[in-house]
Amino acid sequence: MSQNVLADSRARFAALVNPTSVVFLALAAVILVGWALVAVDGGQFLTMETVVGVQQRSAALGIVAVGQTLAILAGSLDLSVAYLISLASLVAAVTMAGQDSNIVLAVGAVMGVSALVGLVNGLMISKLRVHAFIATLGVSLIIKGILGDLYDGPAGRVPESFQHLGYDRLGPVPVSALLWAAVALVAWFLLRRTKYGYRVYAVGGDVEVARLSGIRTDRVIIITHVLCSLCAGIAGLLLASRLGAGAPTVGTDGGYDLESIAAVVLGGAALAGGRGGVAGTVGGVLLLAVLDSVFNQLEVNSFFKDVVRGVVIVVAVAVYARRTGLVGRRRT
Amino acid sequence: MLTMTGIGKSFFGVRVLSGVDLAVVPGEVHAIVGENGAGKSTLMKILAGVHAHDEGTIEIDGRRVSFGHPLDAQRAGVAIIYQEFNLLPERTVSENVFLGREPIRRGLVDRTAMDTATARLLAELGEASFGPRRLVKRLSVAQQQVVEIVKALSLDARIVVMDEPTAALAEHEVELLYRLVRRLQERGIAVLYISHRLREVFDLSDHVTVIKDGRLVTTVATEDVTSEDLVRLMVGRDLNGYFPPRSTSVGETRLQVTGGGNDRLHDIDLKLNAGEIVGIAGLQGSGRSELAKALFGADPFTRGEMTPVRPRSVREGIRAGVGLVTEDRKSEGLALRQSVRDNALLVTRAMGRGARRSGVRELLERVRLKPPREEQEVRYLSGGNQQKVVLAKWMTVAPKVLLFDEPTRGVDVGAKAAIHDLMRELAEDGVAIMMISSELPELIGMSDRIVVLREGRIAGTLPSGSAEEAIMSLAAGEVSS
Amino acid sequence: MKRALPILAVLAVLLAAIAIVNPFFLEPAGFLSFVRRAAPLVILAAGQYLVIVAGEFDLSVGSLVTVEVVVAARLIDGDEAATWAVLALLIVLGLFVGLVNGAVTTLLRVPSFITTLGMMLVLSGAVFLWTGGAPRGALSQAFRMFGRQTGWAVLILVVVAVAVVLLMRANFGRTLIAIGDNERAAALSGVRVTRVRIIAFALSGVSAAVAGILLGGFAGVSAQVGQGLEFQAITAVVLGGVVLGGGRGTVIAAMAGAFTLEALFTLLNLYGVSGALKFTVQGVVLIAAVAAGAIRLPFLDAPKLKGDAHAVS
Amino acid sequence: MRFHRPLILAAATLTVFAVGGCTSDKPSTTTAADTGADTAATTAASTAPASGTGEQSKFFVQADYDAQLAMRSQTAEGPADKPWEQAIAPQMVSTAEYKKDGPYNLCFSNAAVDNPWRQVGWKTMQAEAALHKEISKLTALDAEGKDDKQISDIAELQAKGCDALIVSPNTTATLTPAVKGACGKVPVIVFDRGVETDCPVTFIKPIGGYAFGADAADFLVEKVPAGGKILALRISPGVDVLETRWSAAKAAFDSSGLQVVGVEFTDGDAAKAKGIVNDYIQRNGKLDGVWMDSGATSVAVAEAFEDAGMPVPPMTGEDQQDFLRKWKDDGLTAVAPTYPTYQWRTPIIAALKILKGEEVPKVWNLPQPKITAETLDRYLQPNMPPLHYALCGCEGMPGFPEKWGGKKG
Repeated sequence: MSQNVLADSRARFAALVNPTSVVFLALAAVILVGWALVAVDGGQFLTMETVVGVQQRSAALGIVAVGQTLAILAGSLDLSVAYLISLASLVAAVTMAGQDSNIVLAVGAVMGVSALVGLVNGLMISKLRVHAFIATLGVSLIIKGILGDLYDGPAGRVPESFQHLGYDRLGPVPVSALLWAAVALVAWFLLRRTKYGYRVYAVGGDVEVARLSGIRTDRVIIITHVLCSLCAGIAGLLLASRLGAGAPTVGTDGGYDLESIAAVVLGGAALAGGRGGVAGTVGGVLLLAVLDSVFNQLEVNSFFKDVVRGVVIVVAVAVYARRTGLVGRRRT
Repeated sequence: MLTMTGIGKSFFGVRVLSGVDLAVVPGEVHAIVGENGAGKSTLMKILAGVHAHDEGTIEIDGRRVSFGHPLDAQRAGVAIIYQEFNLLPERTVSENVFLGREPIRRGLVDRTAMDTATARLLAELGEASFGPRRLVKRLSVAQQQVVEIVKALSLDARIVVMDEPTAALAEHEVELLYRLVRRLQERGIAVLYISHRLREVFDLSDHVTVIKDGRLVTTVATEDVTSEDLVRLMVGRDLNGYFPPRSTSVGETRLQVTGGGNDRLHDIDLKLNAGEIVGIAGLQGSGRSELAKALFGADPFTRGEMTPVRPRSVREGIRAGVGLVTEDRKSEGLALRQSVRDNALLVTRAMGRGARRSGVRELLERVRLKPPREEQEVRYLSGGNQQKVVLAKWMTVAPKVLLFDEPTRGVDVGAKAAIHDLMRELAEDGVAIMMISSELPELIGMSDRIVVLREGRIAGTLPSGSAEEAIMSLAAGEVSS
Repeated sequence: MKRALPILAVLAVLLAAIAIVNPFFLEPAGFLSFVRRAAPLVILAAGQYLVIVAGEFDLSVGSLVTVEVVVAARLIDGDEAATWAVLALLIVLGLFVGLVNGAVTTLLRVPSFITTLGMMLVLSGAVFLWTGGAPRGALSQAFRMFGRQTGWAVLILVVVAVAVVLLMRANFGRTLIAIGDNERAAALSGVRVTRVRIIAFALSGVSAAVAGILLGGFAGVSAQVGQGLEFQAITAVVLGGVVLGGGRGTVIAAMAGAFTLEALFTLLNLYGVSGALKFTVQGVVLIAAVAAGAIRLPFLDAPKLKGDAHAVS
Repeated sequence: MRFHRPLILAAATLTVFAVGGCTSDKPSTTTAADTGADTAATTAASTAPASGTGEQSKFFVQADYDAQLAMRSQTAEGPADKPWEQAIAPQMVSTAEYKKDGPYNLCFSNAAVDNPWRQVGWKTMQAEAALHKEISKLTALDAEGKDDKQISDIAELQAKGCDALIVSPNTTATLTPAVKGACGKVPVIVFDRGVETDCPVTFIKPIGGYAFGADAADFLVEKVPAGGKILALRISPGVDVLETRWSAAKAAFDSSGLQVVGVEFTDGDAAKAKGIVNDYIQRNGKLDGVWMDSGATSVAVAEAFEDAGMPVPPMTGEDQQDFLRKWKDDGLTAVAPTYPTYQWRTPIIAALKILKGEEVPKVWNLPQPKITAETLDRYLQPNMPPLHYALCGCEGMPGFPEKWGGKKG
């Protein structure tokens, strides 16, 4: 009996120190410290504009990172998202050509192109057995070449009505953040409530166990990459709306490939797959965005920012590795 | 309800099972016993749909079935619980239980139903120490086993196969398992219980089937036999194998441990002498491999005295002249994609000693590797040849003590003899040898004395030429008396 | 050596194709100038190979190259006398960065992808934090010599290539591959897994230092000298048939992969493939090479089953 | 990026844009100038006989081209020793509505500080702000080269109580909505690159890319004998401010007797530039001139000739010290058009003028000198770092030269 209570409280403690909680605790800490620092600096941290700014800044990365979460949970990863975002923004803006009437067509086209890229990624990884790193690196090179060949600078034009997506807000919540929230919710829902989600964890956790349980692992990988690419496509749409046009460098300038992976890992997902979730990723993205915002407020130069960001990512993963190591030791 | 008739199976022309019959009725616990390599696991894997059988028929409830995939067996109501659990550590208990067949309600996974069903099953099994939402990685091995059993129940399995379920359990956890098995029995589920431990067989089973060398020996009601009978049935055979002659002279003590212990071992007193082959017997989970790893320094002793040194690491062990031929060649012994030469030189290189490439060929001839192609990748070699490469690897550093863990498992007859000869040769050259084997004839044929382990302790030491029965009863623990 | 054959064949074909368009390529000067141009990538590929064959990644080499060049310029600041001391310091710097990568990866158990990604951010941030955003100072003539003079560059390449080939044949190299193939077996054979891995990272850092010295010497100070080199190096290694995940592939093939990549660039230039489309070609070639390797594997693996069968009973 | 340079908004086309720009139906790939190109000038230049220069850039706008080339010979108004306060052909606008009392909080949304040109400029701007006591604060946000971040930055700055907002846009088209959004709330000053709206109070820029490209090309046309082989090296395609440089050069080469043997992209990478020149020397035996759209790789190009054991032919560069030093030391035949970093001083000056209610030019065209053999010595500063830009206009500022990385004396 007492053993039970002990085990239970231990489980509760374990839940508290699981990576998702850690990242949100860290987020709270950063907000607190940021608030203090900015206050000392003579400014105000939690103003409407900063709150909106944090959301605006993190929306695109957040959407990509949600897709990346799926890929990483399934034991894969996607380096092609950055170029795909650029491609999506161009497809969107060029198809819209400034006309309201083309919006539906453009969104459809972006989704189509993204799904195709995801399909190619997924097929190469599952059927051709190409390492995800190489497959998606190769695809990103291919897209890079096509982009460079077709477009030499911003192109297309997004109609005013579509720009509401990027600029409007409801109170303190920008529409872009709502879009991110929607994407995150859908992904969360997929992972928690559908068979597909359970399969993603199984495939990423242990392919053999998944296969023995009758899961068609190849199919899971392919669907996951399609979804991941769709997220990148949505981010491309959002950026097109923000920028008013498509830009061939918007994805790479934003560093969405490596940064989205960093955000996912920061959120406590295991790079090897099978552990993590959308909530952690959202926390990871917000953490990066709030850090950014604090630095912005303090006008810290961007090089220092990079140093801090690099250290934060590595330290976070080292902490998670320690924790899971302690718990997992018994198994080995 | 389950009838297997005349089951036969060959792998690449090697016959591992022939003419095995097995009949199981609902609600019975049916033990299957036999030595390692007798064919129990193969039989179970056929039943689980992992392997297809070549001969014979399987009938469930009078209908003939044929399993091409584990899922087929699952659907037919057969669940198998392996020694290595098929669980996802990062997922909850109920998610594991329903993996791949989550209940769906209005298109969505019905978590509540999953959790309730799991909780119900846990309760039925009398398991209260954890709930359906606990992550599997936070469970003990025994608790994980419960999860596997719950999984089997949730499959509505009518036949549950347990492969050495107590191997990884502590004493008090075994009691729990007994309870679980009886609950299954009460539900009318047939349990196929594979075990070496005779005590469990007598505690639990209604019938015992004995398999030896891939053939059915007999099936009897448990109450009609004694443990001595069973041991005789399992091992009773002619010692027809060829073993090299024993050595006559025993040299100085190469390694001595007094009161050695760690997590898994207690009060180990052991002496290994030059020129002598000491056999180690014991059931799975008795601490045989642990003993070897402790002597070697891989999982060191934390208590006790040891001469010349008590190694705290592999490198200390190697420096003290100890070598370990591991039980699992593929995961622990060899770098499979590297050449024979690179594997043979691995230890010398690791220890930073001058690796003489020129000497490799000679060495390979000495271990009788055929053909001695140094460039060949090890993964293309047969099991016997792979084992010879592992041996060569150790011979490069001229060890004073060599520990063999199941040296001839998965090795064909010819290579087996060659390895035996080599072991004896090494002993003659003054190496102290310890050999762990589940194959009693091998132990008896090779060893100058046999140390029997039980539950991490030395249960006794027997002289060379002891009977298999004596070893088995020491290893399994007395039951009937 | 045998396993390096496919990539060597591809390389030969590409070189022949270049020679057809540009006969000057066949003259020693023309060929050596190609070798000189390829040298930094080949050296980086050799370093990256050491890490990949042990089952890891090093994404930090690109920014490390930039750091090396920028640090060299600031410290030398045009002073010829400072050259040698700074050169030594650069090597130590590369070694140190590699050691940190290795230590964090092995001792703190952070996946190397993340470790070196973080290092990439830290390095590129730190160096410009130090120099105030843009490179300052100037390289000395003596420093420039190594990258500018074909003779020196080729000599350094040859020395590095010979050294790394010898290294891979020595105890270190063989144990390194064994770790990548089967870490547990290596550890139970007495291999100091952690130490060997850390050394591999350290050597990758040193290779970035040498590549930085060559690149800085070749073209002078620039803030973007190392941009994207990490992916190019990984691409080169993979083109050479080295498998991500470790344990397979030779360093000769990895270096040949780097030459092949450089030859591919040259060829695409010569044939006037549009600047952008050459990335597409590169992507296709990369995937095709790896897919071809992967598809062939089942046949190669076939005999392995036999071994398994024994263990089944 | 180095090529974040002003959009070319010639005064002539500006008015056209103001009328029809925002409602343009066509995808406006480039700039306001494109809308202005209703004047149908786009095709004029591309009909010229090609001499290996390929098609004329779609960014080419004849009217802007003509205007910029004309501006080269116009005299700027303003103090002679302070080119950053001068303006060519200014059309003054009233700023009385923005007049307010100090002290002032100025805000700056910077596209990036990721290259030497922007580094020098940013330091100069900070130094300029420090000169004025009435500026209490200069709040700057660095967009790190990300359009999306700059859009957020501009929004965020509006909450910081800025009295004036200075914007150096990362890209032209994409920052337009954000700038438009800010215009209503605070006086906006745009410099370097432009935006597709005339809502900013003033837009500050040197003459522009056409003038840059033409200066360099004219020099080669003059120095290289007819029939000579020219290699054109560009950083990357599709960047409007760089496209204008090349299209002006193309126009010059097309009407000359020179043969352009190749137009290549270097990505601003010295090693790559060197390799390309090397390839061309091998293929053509020699080159008679090298045109470049920026100076980042000039030294590497000169070295490529040296390494091949050949004299360096007439070539072009920019006002970076490493090139000027090379030029001087090796006696090159060269010219260095500039895109002066002193333009970073002007926005601060303009902001103060606006806040004090003084008139400012609607489009503030700064003079854009070129360095020639005669003026080389004036710009060569041996104590400055190699990547320092000579035309920073910062020599007289406090903290010079150390703050800019130079050595005293």
